[in-house]
Amino acid sequence: MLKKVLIANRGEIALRIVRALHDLGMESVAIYSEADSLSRHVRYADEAYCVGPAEASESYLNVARILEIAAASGADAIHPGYGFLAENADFAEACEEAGLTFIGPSPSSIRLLGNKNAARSLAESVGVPVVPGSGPLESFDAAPKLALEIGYPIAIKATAGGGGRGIRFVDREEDLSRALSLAAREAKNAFGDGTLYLEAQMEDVRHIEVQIIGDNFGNVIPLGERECSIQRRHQKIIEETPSMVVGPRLRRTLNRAAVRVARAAGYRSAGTVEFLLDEEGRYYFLEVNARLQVEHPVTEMTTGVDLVRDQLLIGGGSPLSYDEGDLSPRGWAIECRIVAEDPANNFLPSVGRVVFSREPAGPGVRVESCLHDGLEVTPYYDSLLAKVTAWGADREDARARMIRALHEFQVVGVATNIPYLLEILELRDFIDGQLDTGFLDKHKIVGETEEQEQIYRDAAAIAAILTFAGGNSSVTSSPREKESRRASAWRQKAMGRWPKSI
Amino acid sequence: MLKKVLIANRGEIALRIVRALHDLGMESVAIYSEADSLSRHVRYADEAYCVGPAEASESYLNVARILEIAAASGADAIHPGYGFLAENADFAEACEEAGLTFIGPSPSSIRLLGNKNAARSLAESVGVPVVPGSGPLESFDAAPKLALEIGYPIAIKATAGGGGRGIRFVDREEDLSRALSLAAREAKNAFGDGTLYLEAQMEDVRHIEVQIIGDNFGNVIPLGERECSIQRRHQKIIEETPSMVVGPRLRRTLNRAAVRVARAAGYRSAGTVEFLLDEEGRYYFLEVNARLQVEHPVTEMTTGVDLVRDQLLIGGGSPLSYDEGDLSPRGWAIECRIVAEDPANNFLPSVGRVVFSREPAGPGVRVESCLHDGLEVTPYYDSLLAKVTAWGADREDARARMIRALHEFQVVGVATNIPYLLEILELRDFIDGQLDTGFLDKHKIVGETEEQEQIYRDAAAIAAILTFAGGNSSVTSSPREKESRRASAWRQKAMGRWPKSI
Amino acid sequence: METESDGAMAQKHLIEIDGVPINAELEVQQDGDSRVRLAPDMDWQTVELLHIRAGLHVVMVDNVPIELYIERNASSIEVTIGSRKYQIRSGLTRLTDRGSTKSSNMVDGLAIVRASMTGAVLEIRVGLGEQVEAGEVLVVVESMKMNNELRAPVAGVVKRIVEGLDSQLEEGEEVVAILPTETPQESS
Amino acid sequence: METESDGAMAQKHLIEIDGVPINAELEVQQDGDSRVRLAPDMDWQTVELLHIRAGLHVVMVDNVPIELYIERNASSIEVTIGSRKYQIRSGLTRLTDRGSTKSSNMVDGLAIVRASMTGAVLEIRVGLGEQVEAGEVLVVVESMKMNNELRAPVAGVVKRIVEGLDSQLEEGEEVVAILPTETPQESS
Repeated sequence: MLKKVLIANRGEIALRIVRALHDLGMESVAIYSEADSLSRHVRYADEAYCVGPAEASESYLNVARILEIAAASGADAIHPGYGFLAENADFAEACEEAGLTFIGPSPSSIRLLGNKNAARSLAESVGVPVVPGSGPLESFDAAPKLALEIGYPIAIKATAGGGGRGIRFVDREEDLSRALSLAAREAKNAFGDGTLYLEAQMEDVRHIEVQIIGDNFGNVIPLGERECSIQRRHQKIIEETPSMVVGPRLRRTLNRAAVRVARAAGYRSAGTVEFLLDEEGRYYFLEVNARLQVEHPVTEMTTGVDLVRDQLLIGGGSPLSYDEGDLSPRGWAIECRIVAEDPANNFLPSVGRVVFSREPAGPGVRVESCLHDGLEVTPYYDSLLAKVTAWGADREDARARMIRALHEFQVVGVATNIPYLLEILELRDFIDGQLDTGFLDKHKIVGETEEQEQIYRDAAAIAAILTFAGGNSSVTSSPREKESRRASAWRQKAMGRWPKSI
Repeated sequence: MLKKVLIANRGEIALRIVRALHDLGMESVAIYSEADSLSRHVRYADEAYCVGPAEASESYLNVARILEIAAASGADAIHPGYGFLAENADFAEACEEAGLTFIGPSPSSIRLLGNKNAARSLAESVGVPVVPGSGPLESFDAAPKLALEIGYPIAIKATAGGGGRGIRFVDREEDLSRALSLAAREAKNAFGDGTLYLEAQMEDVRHIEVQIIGDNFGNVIPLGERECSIQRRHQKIIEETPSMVVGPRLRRTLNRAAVRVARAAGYRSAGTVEFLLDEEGRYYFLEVNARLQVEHPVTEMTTGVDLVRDQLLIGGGSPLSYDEGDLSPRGWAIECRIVAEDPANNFLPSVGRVVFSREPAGPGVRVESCLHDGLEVTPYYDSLLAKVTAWGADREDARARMIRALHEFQVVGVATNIPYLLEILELRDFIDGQLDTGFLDKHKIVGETEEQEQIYRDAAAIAAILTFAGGNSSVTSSPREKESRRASAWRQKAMGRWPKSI
Repeated sequence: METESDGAMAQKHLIEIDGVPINAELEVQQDGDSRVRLAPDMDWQTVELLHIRAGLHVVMVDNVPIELYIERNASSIEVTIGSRKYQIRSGLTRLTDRGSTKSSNMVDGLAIVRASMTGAVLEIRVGLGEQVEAGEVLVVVESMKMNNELRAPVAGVVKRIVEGLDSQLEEGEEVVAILPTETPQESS
Repeated sequence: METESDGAMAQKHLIEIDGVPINAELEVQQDGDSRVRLAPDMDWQTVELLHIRAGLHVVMVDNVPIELYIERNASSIEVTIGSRKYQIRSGLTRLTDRGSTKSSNMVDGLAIVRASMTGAVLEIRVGLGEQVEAGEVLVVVESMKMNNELRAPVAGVVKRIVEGLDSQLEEGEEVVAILPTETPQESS
């Protein structure tokens, strides 16, 4: 059993981990960059240490400093969250060398699965079909022939990439060579390794992934699938479980395939095996995310499992406390990612100060958020502000609750993608579950209805007029003044005021 | 299917109902007294009408005015929430006469069950044991003899009472006659009916109740028990489901007893059948609450059912969409009621302005709340500010999450019972589930530990010193100034500041 | 940072927290960090006060973050931590007489029972001129649907009493006046 | 309340919302209720503005509550409803030239491409003196882990371009200057 865990992350996931630690009675150690000193993950933690300047490379990626804080605070483990150091095998190794438990897979599993070519081979070796593609390109000369064999359109991927990063698409042979040069330079810059491989760019496919969890005793169990086909530029923005197209037989097949790959990688802790699913129901291994995922709450809402809690217990040496047969998922869960990007302005990241925010709540709604009034959204980190998960007895209930929740969600000061999410949730094809990874390219997201827009515009005008006329206390007044004034007016008129319009 | 529903209530339950309406795509009409114009239930609703002055009798109990608003707004139904008009058969009847659906049982069921003597007879008639007691007292002359037969200590109850109101306890025969006179006057004042009856005051018993729901087609199903033994002056403050002492066999027995009583009363909509359970496992019918209950979320968290949603669907003429066999409750749920009462000051109601509040969130935590910054807590209504429900895989998980959630909950400006709740949750007997209705009388709730108190006191002193020294910008500074100052200091010292204490 | 003074100047702060005086020192280091010790014989603690938004702050004490809410009044500040509230004054103010509020309940030889909150009179249990015992319930006031019993602080005779059921009481308003039968003492 | 004027005096309000002028009237009734009509030919609506806390308000329009956030600037106010934001000016201000921001991107005959946000230069796709087509990607800027492509507004020759990968850009900073090959037109 761990006693004190350092969280090498920030934002909503750091807060999520603080909460799991408190639920387990473990102490939490937060780290924060100089840009994050007011963050909620800092305030909710038991201890908090400044890890460095705002730039991630000098703070949340500063391995030496993080290990120093871990030692000084007396932490016995480090949870990396997702992003930053979560899939960095060297970091996991450095933790172990420093006598700290790394909450995640072993360094060798991370290293193996971090090489996307090696992961593909691993999947093939245990009989799991992979997306058609090449091995690592040793030179670009062989590429045109390999590409023709696979068939255009084709995706150029970085062996060290993953999670949708470092991908280029090529439709025609004449674009291949230039794209390869650019991709190699990008991969070298981004991942320190310019090795590339080719993969078929599959169209009309769904992104289906399987959550798995394993312990140190050889137990690996699947927790069912998530459908994450709603992606914008290869970034998931809406995820759900179960998938409308995965029946019991396919679920069993995918679950078994995921467990075979995980076992072959000697996997422990929480992880995700990603697949593409075509219209004929054929599935293709894509990659393994050797970490917790942003969309983990949908699985938690339907299964009742707490994946972060289980990661911490497994990290402390406990065996998994449940088996696949103990799980009986219930209902449907949908997650939306709330990001500081402006859909009305080509999704430009919006930086600035959140002057007011209010999160949704109530039955069936769960929010993971780092928002607070006064939050400065900076350009240093990614744009994820919050995640909303809605649970319902069926998909339509979950969708209705999500729409209600997003209408309750208010963020003033920076633009968010909430209106964009609301529009997606109302699209006929979304309602029908007609999803694929090209969904957002195929569907024009129209603006708000003119009617709603006009109501809002009029309300803004009226509020402005009343504000400009503000000195007049009978126009804007505190409730207390109002109350006494009203009470007497009420009694005068016996039955009270009655607006003309009704 | 209903289209538009007026909510004849306020506070967190009104907001709960607004949310259920939005989840179902129905329109919501809020009413508010002049004291409540800024309330969240007003702001979240689609329409809102001022119903009258602050006094409940002129606003939330003003039947004529409420029906007028319902007609004017075009509502087709009224949801009464709990309290106020929820168990008022005349109101339910007036709704029906006005062509409005009353979301709740029929007027005749409400009337029958509202007479606590009639309800006792009904239970007996279907073979459900009742708490030993008398029928309605026709004169006080017979009371001493009846009391002796039942045995002291004895409770004097009002036939028209219920929900813990209007009860007097008598230990000795010599106190009986004076207590009867006072009780009769109180009952007459409070309920308009001075009829009394006697009941054994059972000690070392648990309060166990069964949630039921019925439709207009004769279906009545039980949703399992709730344990509500933690009561302060007969008001529940902590509720949970399941109960540690209710096994499958007893659950079946209680479920069946509850359904028999409900059927005999021609019950529809959500309701609760209350029992006392003694140490030998014998159960005794207490009364039926013919309405939604404050503690309904614990049942929702374990069963996945949305009771308010189902009330609305049943009110719209739909049959129940599930059967008893479809329910498979999962895990454990505990609810705490957050009230504006000051435990450090003999639980005096605390009125005033909430200058800052922050509600807990995260995995397994659900909050129903009417809190907002700027809320004026007035003495006009009851003191319930919010309800926190924590779900966990087992009781201990739920309890740990509740403790975490209550520590996250901040209310500045009015005192609440949060510290009191936290202390109860940490008591050995609570942890062991050694509960009975006298729990809070038997357990001394000690204050916070001196150690914690000293840490807080020192922190307050330090904050004050830094505030008094405030002109000095290096003592209190905005994060932006701080950041640049820090960054340079950091670079100067190469490895950054390092506090001496670690 | 290893030496205690390090050339930085310390400010002396005499404050009073809930009436208890504290002799503290504040030192601003050359690197901008601040240190506080709350008594001459206590350890220095590295501290920082961060402003989040109106009222809401975090104080960091040796890397332990404590969220608090600060309200300034005319003569003092009020710090709320969780559900605890502290009144803090600055400077050489004297302890106020803590008995004063209590003794003001004796007026002209009568023990005055006041409403402890706003509410309505639900029940009047004694009459004018009646003899009451110390601790006996005199009047029941309803506020927020809860009944609150006002009890006699001393044994004595009821000299004045509020009239009319359901009448509204303001906080601090006189409800009953009792002429003590013996020399009044501070009841516990 | 049944008649339209009822003796109450109406105030005229000429406001501008996102540049669109509105001729509104505000009338305060004798019973204290206020009514607004947003154009002479529109219906009167009963309105009320309630202050909740700094910035946060509810406007009630014929019993429909709409929550909004009001921020005052020097010359205008900004109203946020949900995720929509409105800029509103009071008085007889003229419409500003809506093309001005756009045309200011032409300086000394060069089309200037500016950084639309703070970020770092990730990729420079063209060189000084190169011919580019309208719509071609010139530079890729990374901000918040997202790549944003800056494209040529017109066809022409690159006359100036930002130097150095990873260099930091401020919002509005010049990144590329292009000499158009033909008479520049407002590109869509």
